[in-house]
Amino acid sequence: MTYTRETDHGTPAAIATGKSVTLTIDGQAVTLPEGTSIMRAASLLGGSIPKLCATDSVESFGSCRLCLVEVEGRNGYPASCTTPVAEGMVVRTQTDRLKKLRRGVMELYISDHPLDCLTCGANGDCELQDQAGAVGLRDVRYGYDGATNMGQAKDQSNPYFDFDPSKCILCSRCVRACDEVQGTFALTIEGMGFDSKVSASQGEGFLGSECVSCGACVQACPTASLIEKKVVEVGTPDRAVVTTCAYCGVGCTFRAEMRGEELVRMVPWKDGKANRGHSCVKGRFAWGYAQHQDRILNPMIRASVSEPWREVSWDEAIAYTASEFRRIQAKYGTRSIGGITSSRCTNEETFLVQKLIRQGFGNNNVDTCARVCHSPTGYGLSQTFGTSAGTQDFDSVMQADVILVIGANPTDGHPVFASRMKRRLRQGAKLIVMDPRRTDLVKSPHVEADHHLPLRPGTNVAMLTAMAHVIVTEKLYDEAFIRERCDGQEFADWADFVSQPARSPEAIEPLTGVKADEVRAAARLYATGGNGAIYYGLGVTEHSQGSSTVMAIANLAMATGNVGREGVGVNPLRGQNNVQGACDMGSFPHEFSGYRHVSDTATRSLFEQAWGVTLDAEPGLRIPNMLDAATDGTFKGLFVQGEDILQSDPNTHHVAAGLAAMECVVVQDLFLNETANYAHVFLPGSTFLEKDGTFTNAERRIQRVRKVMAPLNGYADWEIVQLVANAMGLNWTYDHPSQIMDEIAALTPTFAGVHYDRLEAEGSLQWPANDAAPDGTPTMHIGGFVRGKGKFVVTDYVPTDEKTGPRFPLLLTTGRILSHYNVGAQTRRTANTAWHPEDRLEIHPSDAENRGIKEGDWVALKSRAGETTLRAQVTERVAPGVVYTTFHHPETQANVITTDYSDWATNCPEYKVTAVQVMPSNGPSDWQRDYADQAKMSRRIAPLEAAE
Amino acid sequence: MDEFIEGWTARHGATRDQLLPLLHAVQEEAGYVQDAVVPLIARALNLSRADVHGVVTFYHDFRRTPAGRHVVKLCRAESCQARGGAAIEAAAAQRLGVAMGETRGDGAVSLEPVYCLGLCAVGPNALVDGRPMARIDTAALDRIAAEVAA
Amino acid sequence: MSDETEVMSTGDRLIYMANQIARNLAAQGEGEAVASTASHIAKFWDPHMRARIVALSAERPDALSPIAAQAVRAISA
Amino acid sequence: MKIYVSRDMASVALGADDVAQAFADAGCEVIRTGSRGLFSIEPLVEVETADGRIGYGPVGPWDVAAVLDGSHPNRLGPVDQLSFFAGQQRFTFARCGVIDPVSLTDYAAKDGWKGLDAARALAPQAVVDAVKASGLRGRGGAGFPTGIKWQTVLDAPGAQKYIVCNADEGDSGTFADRMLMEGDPYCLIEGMAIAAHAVGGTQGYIYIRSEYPFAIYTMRLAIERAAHLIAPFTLEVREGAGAYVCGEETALLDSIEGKRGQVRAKPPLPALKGLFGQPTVINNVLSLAAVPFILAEGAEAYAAVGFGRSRGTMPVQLAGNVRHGGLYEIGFGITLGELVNDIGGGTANGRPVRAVQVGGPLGAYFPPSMFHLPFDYESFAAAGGLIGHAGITVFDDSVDMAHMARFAMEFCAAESCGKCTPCRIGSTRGVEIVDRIMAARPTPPSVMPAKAGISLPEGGAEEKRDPSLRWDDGGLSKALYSRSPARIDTSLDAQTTLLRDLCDTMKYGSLCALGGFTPYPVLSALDYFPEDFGATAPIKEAAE
Repeated sequence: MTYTRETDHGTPAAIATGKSVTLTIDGQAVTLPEGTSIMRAASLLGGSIPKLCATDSVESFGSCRLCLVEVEGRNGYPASCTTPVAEGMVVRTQTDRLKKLRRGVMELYISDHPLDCLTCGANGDCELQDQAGAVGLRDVRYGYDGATNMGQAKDQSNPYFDFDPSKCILCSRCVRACDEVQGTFALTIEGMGFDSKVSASQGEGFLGSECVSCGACVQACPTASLIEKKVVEVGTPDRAVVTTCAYCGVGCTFRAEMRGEELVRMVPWKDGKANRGHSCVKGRFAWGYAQHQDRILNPMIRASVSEPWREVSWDEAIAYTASEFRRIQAKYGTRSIGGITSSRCTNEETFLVQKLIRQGFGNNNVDTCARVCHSPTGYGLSQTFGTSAGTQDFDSVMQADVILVIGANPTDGHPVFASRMKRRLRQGAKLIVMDPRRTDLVKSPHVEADHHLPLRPGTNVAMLTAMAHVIVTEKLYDEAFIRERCDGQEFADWADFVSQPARSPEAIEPLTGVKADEVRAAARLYATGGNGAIYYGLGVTEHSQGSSTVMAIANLAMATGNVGREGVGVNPLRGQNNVQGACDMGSFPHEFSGYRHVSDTATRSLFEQAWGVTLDAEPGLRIPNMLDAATDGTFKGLFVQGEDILQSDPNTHHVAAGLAAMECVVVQDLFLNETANYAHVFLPGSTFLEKDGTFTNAERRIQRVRKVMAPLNGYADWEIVQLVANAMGLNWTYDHPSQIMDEIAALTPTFAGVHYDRLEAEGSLQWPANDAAPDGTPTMHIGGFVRGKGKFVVTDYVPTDEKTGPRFPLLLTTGRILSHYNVGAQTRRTANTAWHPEDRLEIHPSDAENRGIKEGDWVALKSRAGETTLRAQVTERVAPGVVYTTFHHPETQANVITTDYSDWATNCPEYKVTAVQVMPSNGPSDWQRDYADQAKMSRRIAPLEAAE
Repeated sequence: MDEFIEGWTARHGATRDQLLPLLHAVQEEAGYVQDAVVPLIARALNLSRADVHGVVTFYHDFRRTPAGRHVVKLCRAESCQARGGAAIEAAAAQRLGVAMGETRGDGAVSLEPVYCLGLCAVGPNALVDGRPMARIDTAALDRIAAEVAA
Repeated sequence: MSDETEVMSTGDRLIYMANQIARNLAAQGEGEAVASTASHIAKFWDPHMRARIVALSAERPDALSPIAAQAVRAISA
Repeated sequence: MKIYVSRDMASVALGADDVAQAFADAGCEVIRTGSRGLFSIEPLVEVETADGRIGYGPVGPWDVAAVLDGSHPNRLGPVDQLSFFAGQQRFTFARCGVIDPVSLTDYAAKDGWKGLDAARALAPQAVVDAVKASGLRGRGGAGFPTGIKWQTVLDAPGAQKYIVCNADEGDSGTFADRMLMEGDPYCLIEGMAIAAHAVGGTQGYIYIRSEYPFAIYTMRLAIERAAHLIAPFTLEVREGAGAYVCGEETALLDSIEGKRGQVRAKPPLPALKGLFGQPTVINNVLSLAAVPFILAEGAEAYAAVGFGRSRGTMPVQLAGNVRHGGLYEIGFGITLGELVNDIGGGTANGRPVRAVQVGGPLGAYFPPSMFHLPFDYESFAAAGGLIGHAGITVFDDSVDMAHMARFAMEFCAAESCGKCTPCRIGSTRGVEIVDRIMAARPTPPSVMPAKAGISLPEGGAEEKRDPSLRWDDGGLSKALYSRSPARIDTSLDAQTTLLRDLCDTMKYGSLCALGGFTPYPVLSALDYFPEDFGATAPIKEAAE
């Protein structure tokens, strides 16, 4: 299959105005939307006008002057990229006069360009090379002894790409990509005239500059000036496979560009409906973990966790797993074992794991890591709207007038979506940020929130109810919408509740620490500023009142009529690539796929007929309950796929105690993770590059993951689950994930229309996709809520039990950073450590000062649950009294600090509020040392005895 | 310098269109726009360091290194050339001991090109420390050299 | 719950969970709150946990808040 | 005794301050005015007498007594009766040199604000119609009908509309904008206020180049004093920063917006999406300063003067090696020869005139054989040149036209914004080509003293180049065959043909007039003065 580059029409599609014009280009008539450039028109007709500074991911610029055309009745030679089509225009693009001009421009370009095509990294993949051929340049009469920009030093500071100014043609596509597509404005042109030069920040190396390494400039660069190191190393790709990124919930689609079996580069796919041709450092560059030497490729087992691992064959490991689970069930009862699905595996794999547990184990003891991030979203939105997912698609943000971001840091957690949000903000949309920290959205180059509400951690419900107070008491609510779409009585009750003086902004000011008039102004802006769109993250859900906060958000949206059309909605920014899918597939202990409760007889009998077993009608155990049951001795076996609960779940001591009490823990993952320290069976897993399947992103978009290389461990993850299932006598006969999706579609109404051939044709589908919505549902709740009438739920502020006191005077909240993902298992095994090698504790200058702490000092972080040490970062990003850290690096084990308090409805842990004390320290805590020793001990793999 | 910028933006506002006026003010205050000041300006106007660096390096007026104690801006444009400007330029470089576009070793004087001061009927002209001088001849150069030496 | 105890026992956690659910639904008024707390526990707790909370409410009658206690009585009938 | 001395930057450069101080020390009441606009008689002193103001010039500080008792040999009598002034039609520059520039009473006494009052009495559309009827065209150089531009802005929807004055007058040989801003600032302010009323403009900016410190000071002072008269329209001066390219209207807008002064692509036209993306009137100082007269005296009075489609007066600036350098406001149609010889008086040093450049560094060079040309947009365009900002720079017979062609490329290289390829790279290559021609031409004519051209602007090519790329004569040059110097034809014919090809690429490929018009001086020098380029007979390229 030859490597075909995606067609580049040179300029973006025109903004639709409904009008179209008809013109002729080189004698061919064509009718196109008003505002389309002549260049794009010619390209759509299959013609080819030479271009170098034009690319359709950024606005036209008109600098290279290669694309000049003749237009009848207009003197001169306008650039086709910056000239829109007009009614009756007659354009000629291939006259001799134009050929002479184009050759003249190209002769100037090549008079200042190295002639080392044969040894250049971009040989065969360079637009300058192509255009020089296309215009027929045969000589450079200017000679090469004049002034030149060649011979400048290369900047190789970025771990993933090089910058060679000598090969730069000053087309500014990189600068414009950084400004328009990414919105970081890290690049500029330094100087003027002949000496102009692309410069990162103040002419420094890319790595130390403001660059966030999203790769947009490398993608936009027409020559070898900005080029991936891997391309220089192994050569240009020869084939491309479209797949979906396995990092965050944005669900960017990429072209995995291969050279034989070797992945050369991941380039964002222009037709990807979630990322529209953009990427971030993780998806674009940090895929090296797939071939990292830490990957375990052979199954291993051991009788006890104190012994070293013993490598065994697949058959032996699978048989051992099945027999152990059967043994434990026989000894301790059917409900004594369970399993955890992964939010990073595919929908098909997650479905099979919960099927293994329900059909194979015969109980509902299945949970997923969504428990610890967006389970409150599932509960809250299903209570109010009737479905457990976000209401919009990502494109919808481009129609928003007021954007309200609560407890989310998209520029770090969902960077590609944040870029689109920043583009909308630059177009004039207003922004309100509710977050204890001064995140980049509060203020960073070209972005400034109109209102920042720096509330104390844990007081979300008080703040949102106060906003509701303003909206109701000042009659800013959308009466018509409420009357038509919601339950009038419930609204009345809710309205009375929120209008009481105790819930006014003034009353809650002491609690939240935010000035009342700021809250009033923000509420008025959201209610009256046009399309109001709410985006929220784990800062909302990871609280003891997570579910109440989600419902309070839903209340605000319903009260102001901001649901059921483009540009509005309630949008959870879900953390992982398939956390939405994991929930959809029935990973929760109380429901089957499609959010139908296990006690619902009709649904259960549907599954019983399909699977030929009677199913347990009682909800199973959640992860914290499994661990409790384990310490009580009634839960002895656990199957964990693609999850590291020891590092990601709170209260590490509690998790460790639970795991230690079990007799058979089976871990299926890429690497020996922290949970594997307590495992008895390790089944090596496969990466998203090594298997087919689908992921569902945060906008309910189901997208294909396609195998680009053979799995190093021999099996795709779904094949491994099938092996275990068949070893337990379940007789599954899948030979391709499409069959699993067919089964899902047959059993799940909202997925009824989802089949691989449809996904191949449409590129992606947003569920519900069934007869009622054959082409999927970009925007939900149009005309009416899934549950019928929107339900207003009274949400009263109940302060968390996690209180600061003399022993623990500060509040810790946690989060993520751009360069790392979740527990860092993947990103720590890539060059991303160049940006964030260790977790740091952000502390306010005043809190640091009165503890004698300076920037970079080692500090001890202690809560009632445990203690760890890490280095301090003194910053005003956090408010006084609040400290912040990430949990990407196991050495710090930040979760030894987090407590066992959790959301009242879903037990989603309260990561965001932990009372702590911070004191100077001189190095790792004792616990950290013991933990490191234990981890080292348990990772030993016995050397294979000489083959008998 | 941080307080200066804060005081200035408090009086004039911090929108992006204030960048050139602020750069003029910073150069007026400190004599030149030091690389270390660029981040402060960027933060004050909520721009990226790249934005500010691109503007500082684009315009001839903004210096990134200190100028000489005296600055002689000699006009090189056509009207002054028609009145003997080229010869005066050579003489000035020789008399002041500094090449065009450079600052003398001892930091006493910078000789800089300027393309037209709008005194095109009375050239060759120059701005000497901001003061316009017309019909410059070797005698005028001597006076300038004396001033520089003082 | 003072901030001294490190890890709650399973029993303590079940009681704490029941009280927390009741406290967060209290705003609906006592009658409503008891019904929704009961249905919540029935919907999300596994049989073993439900049996355990019923036993605990008998052993430690004052541990549960009024709403929680009524709810537990409702599910044990 | 009341005497008048100019405070114009040129007058000060010639010693006017010392003269003023000397008369003040002698107890006279000294009024500082703008310049009359004839620099051969400056420093000029005018003495208030019973029968009007009597001028003496040039004078020095030591001439106080001779001037006061009337015996000074340079007594000129009433200045406006001098032939240089009597022949002019000063519609725009009537007050310049007469009044105290920042005195509101002086201004009002000389028909000041009459135009604004007239405009405010009319509906905006009527004001636009008057400007259309006057036939006023852009005085910055483009010659676009000002009325049509205003009509577009009036019709364009926009939350806010701006009035921008392009005072970046960077052309050599032009100083009319400077003189007006320093001599009659309220005239410009009044013109902008009228424009604001005509199109619904709320905020105005005057972008003045940093090389004009006096104009910046005077305009800011005048704006402060006249603020209440033009309210609610507000005005602000913005100082340039030494970039000639910011004289191009879209680069100027980017500069005001706090960005690098790079040229924007059109469309969109600034009239529809200009400053901060809003509809914007952007005109030169002289276009706006002509408007008060049009509203005060009526469009017909303005249109009555002129030639062909060039209506009204043009303040011509005589500069360079000219005897009577200065400002001569006259209706279009006067010939180039009349301006240079009759009014300008030929060269200052008496040597014969060999060439004149019209329209600044991007204007064409004309030999005396073309002095019949009438001063009008269309005539100059037809002759392969342009009027530009109406600056005329006179050169005597010592000029080396190859050097001037080289300087045109060198100036473009020094001031290119670097955005578009033909200008960014072409200008530097142009200098290299002319250098080769000058090296290859047989006998360099008697030229000006040693060509003191510096190497390219800061950072010569050598030290930046990687030493490993030496062109040794070993195998490397064979390998880099297409790059070896031997392969380049450095003959006179080849290089001249290459220069013409480069000019063709720059003229028709460049994004703006800087790269686009640099071929005018280069090709006109090559065509009219082939002998300086080593050629024998003039090679007249068919006009493209």
